[in-house]
Amino acid sequence: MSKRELISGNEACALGALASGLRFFGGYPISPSSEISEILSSRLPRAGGVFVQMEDEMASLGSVIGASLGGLRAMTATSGPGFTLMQEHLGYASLAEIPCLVVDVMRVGPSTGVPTAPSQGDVMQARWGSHGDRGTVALSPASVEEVYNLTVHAFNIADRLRTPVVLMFDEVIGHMREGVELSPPAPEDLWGRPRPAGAPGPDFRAYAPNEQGVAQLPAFGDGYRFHVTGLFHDERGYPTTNPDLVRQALERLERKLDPIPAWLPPEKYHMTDADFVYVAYGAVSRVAREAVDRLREKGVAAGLYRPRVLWPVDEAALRKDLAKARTVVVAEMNRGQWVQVVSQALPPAIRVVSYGKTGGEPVTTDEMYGLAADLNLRSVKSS
Amino acid sequence: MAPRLPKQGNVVVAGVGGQGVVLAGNIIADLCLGHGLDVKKAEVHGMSQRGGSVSAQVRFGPEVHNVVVEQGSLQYVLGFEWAEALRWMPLLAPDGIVFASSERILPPAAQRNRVGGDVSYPLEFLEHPGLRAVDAETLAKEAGNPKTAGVVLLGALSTELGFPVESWRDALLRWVPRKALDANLRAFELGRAWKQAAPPKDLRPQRTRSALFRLELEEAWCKGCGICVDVCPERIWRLDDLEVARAATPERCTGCRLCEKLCPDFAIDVVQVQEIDLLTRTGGGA
Amino acid sequence: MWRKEIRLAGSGGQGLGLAAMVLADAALRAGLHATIMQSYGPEARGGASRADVTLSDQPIANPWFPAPRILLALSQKAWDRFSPKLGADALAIVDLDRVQGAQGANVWALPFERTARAELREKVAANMLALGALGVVLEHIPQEILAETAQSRAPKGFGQVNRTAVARGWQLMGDALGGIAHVESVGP
Amino acid sequence: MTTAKDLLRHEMMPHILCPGCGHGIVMNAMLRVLARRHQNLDKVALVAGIGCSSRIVGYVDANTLHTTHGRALTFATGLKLARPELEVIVVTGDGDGLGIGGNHLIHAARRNVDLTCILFNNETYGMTGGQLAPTTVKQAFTTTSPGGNTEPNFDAAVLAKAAGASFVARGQAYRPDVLEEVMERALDHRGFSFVEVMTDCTEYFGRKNALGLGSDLLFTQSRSDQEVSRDLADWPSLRTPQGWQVRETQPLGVLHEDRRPTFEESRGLPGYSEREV
Amino acid sequence: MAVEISTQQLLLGNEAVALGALHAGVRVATGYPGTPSTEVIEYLAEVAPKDVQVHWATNEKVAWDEGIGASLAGARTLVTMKHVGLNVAMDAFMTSPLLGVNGGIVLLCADDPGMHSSQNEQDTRYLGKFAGVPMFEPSDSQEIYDFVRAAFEVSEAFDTPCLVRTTTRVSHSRSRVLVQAPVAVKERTFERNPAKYVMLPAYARLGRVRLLDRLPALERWSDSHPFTREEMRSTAVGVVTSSIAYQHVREVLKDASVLKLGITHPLPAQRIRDFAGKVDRLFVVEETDPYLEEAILALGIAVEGKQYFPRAGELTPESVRHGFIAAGVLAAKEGTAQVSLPAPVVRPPVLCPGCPHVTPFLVLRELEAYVTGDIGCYTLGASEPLRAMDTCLSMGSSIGMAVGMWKAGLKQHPIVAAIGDSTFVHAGLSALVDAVWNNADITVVILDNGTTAMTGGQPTPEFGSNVRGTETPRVDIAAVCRAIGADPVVVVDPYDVGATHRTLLAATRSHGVSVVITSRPCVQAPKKLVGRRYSVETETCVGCQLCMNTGCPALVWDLEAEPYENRRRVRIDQDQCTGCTVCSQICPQSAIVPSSQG
Repeated sequence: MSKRELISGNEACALGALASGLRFFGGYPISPSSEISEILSSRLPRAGGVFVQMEDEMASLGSVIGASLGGLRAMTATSGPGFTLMQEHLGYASLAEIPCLVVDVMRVGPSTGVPTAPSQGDVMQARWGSHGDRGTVALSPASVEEVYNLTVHAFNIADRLRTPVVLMFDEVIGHMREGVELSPPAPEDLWGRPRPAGAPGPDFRAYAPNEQGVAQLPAFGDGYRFHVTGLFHDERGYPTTNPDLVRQALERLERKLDPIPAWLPPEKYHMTDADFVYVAYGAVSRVAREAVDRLREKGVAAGLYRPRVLWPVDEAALRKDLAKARTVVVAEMNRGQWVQVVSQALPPAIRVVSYGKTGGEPVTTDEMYGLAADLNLRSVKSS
Repeated sequence: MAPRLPKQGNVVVAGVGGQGVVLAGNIIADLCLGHGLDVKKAEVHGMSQRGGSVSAQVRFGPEVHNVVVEQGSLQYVLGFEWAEALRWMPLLAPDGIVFASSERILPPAAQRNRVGGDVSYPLEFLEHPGLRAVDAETLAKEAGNPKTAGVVLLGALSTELGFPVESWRDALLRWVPRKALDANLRAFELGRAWKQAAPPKDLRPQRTRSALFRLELEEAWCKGCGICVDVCPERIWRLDDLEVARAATPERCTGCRLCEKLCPDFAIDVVQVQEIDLLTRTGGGA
Repeated sequence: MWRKEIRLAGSGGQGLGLAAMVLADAALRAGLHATIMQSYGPEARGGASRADVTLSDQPIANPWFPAPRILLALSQKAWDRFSPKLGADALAIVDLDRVQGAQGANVWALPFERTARAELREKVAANMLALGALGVVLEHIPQEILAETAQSRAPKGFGQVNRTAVARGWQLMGDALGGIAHVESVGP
Repeated sequence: MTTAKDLLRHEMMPHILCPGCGHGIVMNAMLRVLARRHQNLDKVALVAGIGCSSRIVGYVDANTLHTTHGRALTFATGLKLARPELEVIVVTGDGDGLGIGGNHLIHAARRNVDLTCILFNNETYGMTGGQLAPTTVKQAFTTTSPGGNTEPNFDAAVLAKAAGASFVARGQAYRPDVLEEVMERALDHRGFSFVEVMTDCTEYFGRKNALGLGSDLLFTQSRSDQEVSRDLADWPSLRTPQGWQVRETQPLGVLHEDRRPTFEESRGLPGYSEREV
Repeated sequence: MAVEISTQQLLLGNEAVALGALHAGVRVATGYPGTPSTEVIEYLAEVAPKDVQVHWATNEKVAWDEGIGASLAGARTLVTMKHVGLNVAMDAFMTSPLLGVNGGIVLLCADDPGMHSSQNEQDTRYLGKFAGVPMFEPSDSQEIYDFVRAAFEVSEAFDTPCLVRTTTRVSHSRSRVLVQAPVAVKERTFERNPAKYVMLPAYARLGRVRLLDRLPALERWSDSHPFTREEMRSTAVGVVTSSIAYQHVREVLKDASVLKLGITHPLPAQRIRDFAGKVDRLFVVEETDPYLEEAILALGIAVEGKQYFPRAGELTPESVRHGFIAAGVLAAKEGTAQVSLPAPVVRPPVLCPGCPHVTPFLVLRELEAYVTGDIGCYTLGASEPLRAMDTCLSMGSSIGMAVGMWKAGLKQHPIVAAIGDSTFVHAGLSALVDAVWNNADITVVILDNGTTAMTGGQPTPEFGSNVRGTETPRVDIAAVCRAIGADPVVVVDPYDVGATHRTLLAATRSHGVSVVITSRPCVQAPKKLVGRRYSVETETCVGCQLCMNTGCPALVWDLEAEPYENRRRVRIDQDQCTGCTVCSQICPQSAIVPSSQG
């Protein structure tokens, strides 16, 4: 085997951020994500960046937004209770189109829950946690190596589309150490932020969208004195209550996220002829893949559909990919959250079954395998 | 009868390091020399001065050979501290005289029985015919300088050691530091007019009550942090090889409860078992 | 396929974290796959701390397991905490002096700490001795790789001590098994 | 008569705090004070946030409320105003009370609700593994200040006094009797009483700064009050001409006490007088 | 200007040494402080004119080396040390008789029978004989003065160093001295003479022969020398004696004949034979070892001695009398009525109130460290209640012993060597190099109080002044330790209990040789220091006695106050307290506060 090192998910996340040119981290201690801030507290200053421990999670995301407005690639890392406190500022970053990365290492909730046990219970909160209709981006890695790679992609997406991106993985991925060989991104693979079109001056429009629908905001202090607010605003960034402008801005902010699913297509494993499909993401997809192998040995046409982008969802692509399946089992470490996306997207003909495991213990291969064996599967409704 | 001019004899000045014993010895030696007598003086220096017993032996006469005084031939003892005066009594001649200051300096070694709380220090001892208790401390304060207690005792000695008063004063003039001269002279006079001090208070007041304590440990709660081991004034607690606290010498417990209060795990209880009567050593239940 | 779920348990400060890293790293060097799940937070304090190591010749999907196939217990608290969950066919290695009341067919009590203190003058090297004993039972990691990894990952000044400790632990277990008898692999 | 041990939930013991943790000593002192004041803790409520110090309320046989991180004072204010006859004690740590909970601390002090807030200051976030805290002294090493802390730290007592707390005191784990006396007076005080207790974290902060284990920390904690350090500073030193720099000193005991109308009094809320002291 | 000493004044034995040397024209005097020899150099520094070089050396070997150097360069030289100090200088002392001298050189070595202030009571007379040098044994201040003057003459006459051996009783007693006019010494300077002064084996063999040839001449000189005095009285009993023993014999056996030996090497063999012939029964009375007895037996003369007189401790008039009673020479004394007397109070010396050595020992006790101690005030750290020292052998051996313990594999607790600053400079430096060279896992605590406190506070190299108080360059101990390679080297304030605790803890946990220097001036010497005094708030004190574990003599039980729960409360004796604040930091009740009137 080549030169592999024993690295944990949290460590890979910090290294991925550094490799992506992270220059600011504002965070607050919370299990099980503390290792990310601890590693960055020593490595980030050495890379010429700034590490600060803020007084709480709201302050942390606030400082990240401020740093990003200053032109730096900025991130924070937290877990359930902290992620809840960050919702208001996530909404702010979406509306004000300020790129940043929020890492959520999910633990058993709600409330204090079990701080050291894994879960995938924050998926719907990522989508609907902040008030109002707003598009959201959430990525889900399933291995230590993928945590590293998706961290790089997350920054790219955030910068190109000027949007907050949430990278979500559970405590097991965060704390497990695997033998991995991380390959740092080449400079050309790091996407920059869209540069402002016009020169500074009275008729400069900070929030004039480019053809991808993204506002080309400069950084504060680059000579473009401009206004940023959480109020709906016109192209110059000044507050507006005009319903048409509000509607247009809302749709633009939603539409600009459309290309994301295509940038990070889902992993389709043995899907070509599969009629029995597991849909799973994060740690659960690992045991699902093992179950598919064992089912294939038994001659069952099983397959695994692993989304890497939880939000936004390309429903058409989802429908096309799962068209041939007769039974779709959505396995998650929560009481069934992403399964609602799948059942809403698929025609009633396809039976969608939700397998939600809670309690803080990860799903095991035997459980997944046992599910398939019980062929008269429970229908989705009765769960 | 007026004391005769002494022809030969010996004096021991005794006290605790730092009380001016060597200086007093020099004054007496100087006195004898002044009267044409041969004098030899033995002193103690070095480690013993660090709060330990100190003595100066002065032997005078027409021709003096030995420096140390033989048992049973010691004529005068000048004790700057009560216990130190008593230390030299075994060497006393049958008609020997001891001038002992009633001041007591309690050595740390005398305060070790912390459960009983009694002090290993000799009772006042007045039966011996030659023992003269002098309240030098008070007289020195009267003279205006507490440091002159030694000269008070010299004054008292001068009533027995029959050198003329003027020669005592000349010796004082030569040896006492300039700035404290008049206080010392006053002290000398007060010393000459010494009266038998009131029997000193018994240093070991009868403490009637004391208590015995039992140390209980909630073994399952002890995490072996070792705080009780380090904080106990009597060093009673020890950690066994499974890192659990054990009371090695529970009988030495004085009940101060520091271990109980500083145990982070509520594992220790100090239970008063018995209130014993020190005098009769009998005990009533707690 | 070969897969072994191992739990290294003891009290804080016995160097179990390091032992897990050495074991997993040695497995990687021997061409196997390895994962580690280290306990932390309140459980790691107050006595029982543990590191779960999974070794396999295939990629490992789930690094977590409810109960280990092999339990290495270096303290009484750890044994009391984790031995009840052992399966019937599980195997346990414990420190003879630090753990009392560990009986059973496939339970080996070896004097790791006593040997470490007496022969290597370093009580803390007991963890490497235990690793050597574990190596015998695993049969998939050559002793040289385990010893070499133990030396390379040792803190300053402990390199040689670790290497000798692994060899000595290997020998202790070998003697206990009556020469290197073949240990039939436990479980699927 | 009731002892501290009687007030424990024995079925929950031993508690999860690390061996030699100062918090255990402070809890010990607190329960001894409560044991002297009450037969049982029916009329006592312990409200705590998140962190090592906040976990101790779970082991006390009283009305105990383990709230969210930094927010204990908000819950306690509601509980106190609803049931004024209860003796409400808020247990918080330096991270929980001055970090995420700082805002609520200054408002509770300003309102002068009749609460007693005991802040366990061990200069670090212990529960999550020894990170930097608002009270960590300069140059101290923590897992998020590997190069040594550069940020200035709060003086919690001064902060609480400035925010309007009508009773401010500081105790030390190493001096349990002084601590008990200070807690007793805090509980007797009508209005917001704030007690900062210097305690220590053996597992993380103690280890990272080579301060040693349980008892070593206690002795190093025996920082004396001002007089002793002023004496030490102006003593002749042998080698260092500038003498020994005065060690940072924390005055101990009751630092501030004045009588201001409590929030309940100013609102004329009923039931205030039932609270027997 | 020489001080005219009137016959009226009593001279301390050591002062007589200084005066004898001064009047013999001494130009260089050195030594190392050591009871009972210390006062010689101090008195000489006071009375000798400025052109006489008087200063301490860092240890006895260096002192003797300086002495020989000065002598070869033509100066009459005096070197002083105590008995165990001569052990340190033996290497140089044994070979120096082979070089011979130029200016006369006299070694004053003071033994300490009874160990008033020493770790053994070895009999240095054997070393005089062993080195083959003339040895004088004065018995009082007058003889000291005369013998020292004579020793310089003998040294130049016979081209050999001379040894004057005293004991505590002689050095530390005062008696009258008749002085003679100082002698005018002819100027000498250094003449190169490698054959005589370079001890290559070839030359050394010649030196050896010179030494052996010198002995018969010396014996003839000794036999005829007036310092040996024969006092014939009743011939029933004859006593050969020397030093202080002579004084005891004169008091106990008033009418016995006495042969008082002033020179005990080479022994006046003929005079002894003649004396033995004149008496019926011959005794030897001497302290500690049977040096004279063996020599006399070797001359084939029947003699009785140590079967009657004790070998251990000092001779006293009582032990000499008992000896002669046992030997049947004296009738048993009639029993004097023994009045029942109270047992004497145990009053061992203790560290002074405010002594900076207390806190480090408190901490070492907490760490349960194995502490190898050294010679100095801090040796008292071994006694109650500190009990924080496991071994103490000789000057500077603490570090070497610590390395030895580490090599033997001692592992349970940290190994710590405790050594004073003066002792460190005396013999600790080379030991520290050895420790670093062996990369031993030990900690060396240097208790730096800026003085040689135990012997009365003589200045030390790092204090920056010499015996006459003139400014000298300062030695920075911390820099020296770092240069030697110890790591870490930390200086800490022993009055700060917390800091001392932390520093010692970190040091004992680091690998390799670490050095912790506790730096506070001695409160007694060279000058008395007193800060603001502290006192106990009686009503706050709960009598836990934790403060009394410091062993501070100022902390005493308050015998008047009402006990707290049957435990004595504590009081601070305001006369003794020096305000070091250590007890106040330790008190868990904050009951010890600055005295109001402070």
